[in-house]
Amino acid sequence: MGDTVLVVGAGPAGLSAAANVTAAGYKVVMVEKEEVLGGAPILSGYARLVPSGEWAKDAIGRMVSRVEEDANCTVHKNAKVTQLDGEAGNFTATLSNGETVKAGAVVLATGFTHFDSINKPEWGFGTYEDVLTTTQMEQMVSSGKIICPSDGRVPERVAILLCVGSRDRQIGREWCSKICCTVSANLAMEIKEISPGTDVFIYYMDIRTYGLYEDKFYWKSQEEFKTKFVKARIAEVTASGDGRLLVKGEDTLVKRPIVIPFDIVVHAIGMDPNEDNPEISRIFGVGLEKHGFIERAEHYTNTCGTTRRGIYSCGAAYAPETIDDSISQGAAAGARAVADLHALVRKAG
Amino acid sequence: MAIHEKSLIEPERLLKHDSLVVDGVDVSGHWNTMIAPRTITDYDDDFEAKIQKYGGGENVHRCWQCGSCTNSCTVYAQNVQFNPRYWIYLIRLGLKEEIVKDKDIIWQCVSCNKCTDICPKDVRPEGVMKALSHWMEDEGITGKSPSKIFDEEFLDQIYKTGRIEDGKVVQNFFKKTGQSLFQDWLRVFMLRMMKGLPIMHLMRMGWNTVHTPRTRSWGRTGEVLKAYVQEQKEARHG
Amino acid sequence: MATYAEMQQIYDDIRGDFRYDHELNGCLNCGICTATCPSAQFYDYSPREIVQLLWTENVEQIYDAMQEKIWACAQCMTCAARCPFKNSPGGLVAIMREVAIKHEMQSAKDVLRPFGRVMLKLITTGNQLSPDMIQPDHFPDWGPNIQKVEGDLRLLRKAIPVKTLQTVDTAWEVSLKTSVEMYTIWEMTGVLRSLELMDENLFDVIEDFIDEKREDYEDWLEEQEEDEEDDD
Amino acid sequence: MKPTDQTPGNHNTSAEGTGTGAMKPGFHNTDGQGIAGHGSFFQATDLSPEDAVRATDWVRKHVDRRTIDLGDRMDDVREHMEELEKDGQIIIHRVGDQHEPVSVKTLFGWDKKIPTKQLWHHKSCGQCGNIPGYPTALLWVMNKFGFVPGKDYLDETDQTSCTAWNYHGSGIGNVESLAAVFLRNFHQAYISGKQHGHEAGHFFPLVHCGTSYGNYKEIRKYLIESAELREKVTKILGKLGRLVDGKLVIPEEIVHYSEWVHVMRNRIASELQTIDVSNIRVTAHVACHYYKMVHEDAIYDPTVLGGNRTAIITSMAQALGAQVIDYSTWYDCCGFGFRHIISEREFTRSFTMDRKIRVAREEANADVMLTNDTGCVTTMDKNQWIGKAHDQDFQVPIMAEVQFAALACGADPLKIVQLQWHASPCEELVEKMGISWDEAKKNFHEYLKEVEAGNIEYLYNPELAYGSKA
Repeated sequence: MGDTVLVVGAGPAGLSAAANVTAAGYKVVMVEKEEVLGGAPILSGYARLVPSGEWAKDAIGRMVSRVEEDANCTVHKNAKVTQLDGEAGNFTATLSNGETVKAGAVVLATGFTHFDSINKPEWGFGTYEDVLTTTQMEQMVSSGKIICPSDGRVPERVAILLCVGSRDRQIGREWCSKICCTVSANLAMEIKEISPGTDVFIYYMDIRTYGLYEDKFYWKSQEEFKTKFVKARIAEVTASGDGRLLVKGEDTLVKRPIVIPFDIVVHAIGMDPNEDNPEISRIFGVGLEKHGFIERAEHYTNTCGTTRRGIYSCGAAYAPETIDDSISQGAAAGARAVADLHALVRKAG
Repeated sequence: MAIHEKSLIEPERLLKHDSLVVDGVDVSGHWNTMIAPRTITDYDDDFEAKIQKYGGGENVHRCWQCGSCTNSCTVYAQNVQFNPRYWIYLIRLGLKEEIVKDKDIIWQCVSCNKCTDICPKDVRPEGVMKALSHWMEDEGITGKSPSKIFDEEFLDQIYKTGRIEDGKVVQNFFKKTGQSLFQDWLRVFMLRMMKGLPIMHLMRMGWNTVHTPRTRSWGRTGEVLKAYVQEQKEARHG
Repeated sequence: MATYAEMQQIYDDIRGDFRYDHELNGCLNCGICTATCPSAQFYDYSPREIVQLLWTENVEQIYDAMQEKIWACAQCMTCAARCPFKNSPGGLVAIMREVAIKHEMQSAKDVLRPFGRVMLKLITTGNQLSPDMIQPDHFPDWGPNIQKVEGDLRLLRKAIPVKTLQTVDTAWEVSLKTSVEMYTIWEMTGVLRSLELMDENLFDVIEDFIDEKREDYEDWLEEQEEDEEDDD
Repeated sequence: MKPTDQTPGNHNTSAEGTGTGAMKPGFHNTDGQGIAGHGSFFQATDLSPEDAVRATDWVRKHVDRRTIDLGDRMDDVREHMEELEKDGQIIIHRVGDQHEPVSVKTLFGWDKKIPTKQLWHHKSCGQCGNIPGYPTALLWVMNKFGFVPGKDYLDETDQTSCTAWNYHGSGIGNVESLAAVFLRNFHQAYISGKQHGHEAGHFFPLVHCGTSYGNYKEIRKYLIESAELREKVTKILGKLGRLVDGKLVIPEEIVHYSEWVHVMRNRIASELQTIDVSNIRVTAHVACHYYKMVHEDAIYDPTVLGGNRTAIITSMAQALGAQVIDYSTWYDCCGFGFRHIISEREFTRSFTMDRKIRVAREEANADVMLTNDTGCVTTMDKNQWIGKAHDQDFQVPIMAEVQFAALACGADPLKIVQLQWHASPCEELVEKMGISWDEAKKNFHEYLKEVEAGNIEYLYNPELAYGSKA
């Protein structure tokens, strides 16, 4: 139908797209594969968001209720698109729950998958209980207590390792995940806030807290929360005889190997292409770029475009992206879709 | 069998018994030589705070290792071993052993303050160099530097009399640092000074050097001042 | 001290190896290689620095590193397994060592000297080690308990229940034909030529040995033919 | 965490929950916010071991954890070999049904075929010269399975060392020489069956040495990548008469003896084991050149160490029922260093004492360190005595996992396992396993008299060693 946009994925980008489409007076059918809306910030239990500092539950929760309360938005949870027929202006989507949706345009807000640290086994995840990922550490922050999962003791020292699943050709991740530096600096502050006796060390190659994240996160974390930034990319994490973890690296400023004891090691995991992207590519007939993210159309005049007419994308489906920018891009994709519908109306008129 | 790459090992890391028999086997010299690893195995978490308690070291935690201080440094231009950025990093992680290796050059800072002027994060590296020097003196890692001796002589006189006598300061400083008073440059300096000064002034200087007058109604002020300074120092360093 | 042109030539030879682009993709100076490097634990040696020198084409310091540092590498290849850029610092060192030999650098000669016995054994027999090389008086640092049963080496080797191992001057028995085939490989791949550059005396000894073995083999072949004729 | 009491990662090895999208009971948080443990409530207080597993377990919803798309940069050399063969450039020596292969997974989840029968023993110069118990233990285990020498395996004199020790040590040698030696040896393996009345390709090479294994894999990659190298080496092999139909023969898989031990581990434990080793604390040291060179080809098994570390050695020790203990320098090299063990011995002994032997003793209190390469055994075995000179007397027995396996299966510690060549205190381990060292030694002295008299017992008919005369 010419007055409906199909939005796939109900994370920050998809929720933003949907709200903007209905605000322009059109209808949205939203399809979400999980049973709750909100995407990664909700599903993975993020703590406070960068840069607003609001709890994910509250911030993304507002976006969810805005869409859920919207009469012009129909939501299918626990559902996937299994087939897409037709062309721009006249798509028909078949859903896994048996429903059929007619839409004039499609927005793919299908997001990303967290890097699975198990692919970097020498960093100890899956081998040692006190090796965690940033998402798990966020969950711990949400729970209000910082303790070692192995035995419940309060950690004296926490190491955050940057570039886990990013900038690593060994495991086919050649991109920068963009958000981990800032998220880690933020996490270090949250840890210190809850557990003042815990010292946090961040191991880095270079710090990419771009734009306004610089002083608000990097400087603040260092100057007010005493986070130590150590110039070393860690090679291996093992456990010592007394049950503490040992991180092995080279301090490239001192130019010596280091083997330093820690109580908790946190992997600042990067953003992988959505693990369903091969399937998404097949069903929607859109191309993927070489890393496996959704391929962008020519950007300057076809913003938010994909390789197929009438299908738009936004947010982390394209590449690692921040929540704020995903929301902006979602709005842009919604606008692009609405423009298509509008053109149809004019054509019909 | 000599170690081919011996120059790559600091001599103090070579463990060797020149003459040794173990289980009846002669393993003297290189047959028993072992090398101690150069790996860093821990940080001293409290060290940064310790340096921060010395005047000038307060902002050391702000450093992000951009290198502006080293690049702008007057001493670095003469000696590339003089690297404030590096020492600041070592302070932050508490790598004392590495710092101590440079004990003989750290005090060479000339306090030109170009580093402090250029630092984008207001670390005040010049102050950090001072703080570091003082810590090393306190720990006995380095002997008292000439400037420290000078300071002490200066302060001592203040405590005693509430004022300083330049002649006496110079005299005692030379004595304490084991230098002869009869140095050519000093003689020339004195002669020229005497030529230019009114006779009464000179006489008073001479008189004062011998009699060291006190500031009027100085009383116990010196003792109180000394106790206060000591108190402050203890409060800072515990 | 080499001239700049010579140092440039050394760099060009390293750069020209067909493995070079395979082993060096770039470098972010992260230090993972050095972190895992056994030599870096004991020597002022850092694979990261070697890679940086090559990556920045610092021909003078590359030459410098070839005087000593490259020989510190233990060739365990942990660096290659770990590097996030998929470089192989250890592989680059291997190329640099080959080039050091090609340019007859003193460091290569110094390193080779204690390896002479291994080289002799390897090139003449196709084995690199033999039981008679491991005698207690050569290795006091391995202790008095270097083996737990005293006795004549020949006899103890005979007591190994595998025929090919009952040898003393090679690790296992290598057939004459096999050894002679090896000599052809050494010649055709320039290995003997490298050895000549490094240690002329050792080369002479080896060449005599090779000639002798080849004659033995010719004789043996003739015998075989005669035997066959006799059979006919 | 009590790492000294448990195998690293063994909390991952429970049977359920490893399959496709599997979720264990309790995976979902009851408040409906959690997906596969992704809940916003971190279950962190007083975690029981089971809960601790769950806390890190959400990642296991991924189906095939390491089947990651590595793009063009990590492609499977075997696919390119197929292309070259189709193109008529090479002949692949295949692992066929007759080799009764077992399929295993490698680092990225690829399949590798490990032949279990009809094996051509490609010996190691270091092992044979220095640790002969290595090959004898392996042949003995094969005999125990009823392998027929000359049909199920072959040990012959027509082979040389891979020469890579020398190359890595001195720099003398080059890719061409290494490639020519590799192809010459493996051509011999390919045709070796003929002399004993079998087809070409009957015997598949089984590489005993870790460095040979790593080197051959690396050289194979270069050969497949570089037409120029193939051309040069073809000339050499042509001159040696070592081509088949004018083509190079390259094996489909390069197989290390410890991979054979890995795939046979359960059969060894169930069919051959006679000694209970559950009281033995084992530490594993895997040879660098086994799993760090061409690392995509090393075996990883989800049931061993959670698939997080290479499976070999540990898998064998676990199958036998020994306790495998983790230690912090597991990933470290032994300190062999190729040239170092000969001419830079100060480094070798310092490294092996500081980073291996001391750690195995102090952290793991190990009864034995098992490894899978010549260099590692030699380094750690021979270089620990001198530790006494600097108050480092740690006494950790060192041997290959196949030697340990043979002991557990009742092999004579001296006649078969040849522990008399080891310098480390293997006597203590043998006694702890319930075998009398003194009696074994007495018997061995008796046997030496027999040997002197010419009555030698062989593991196979010695005539088989001489396939081609000379």
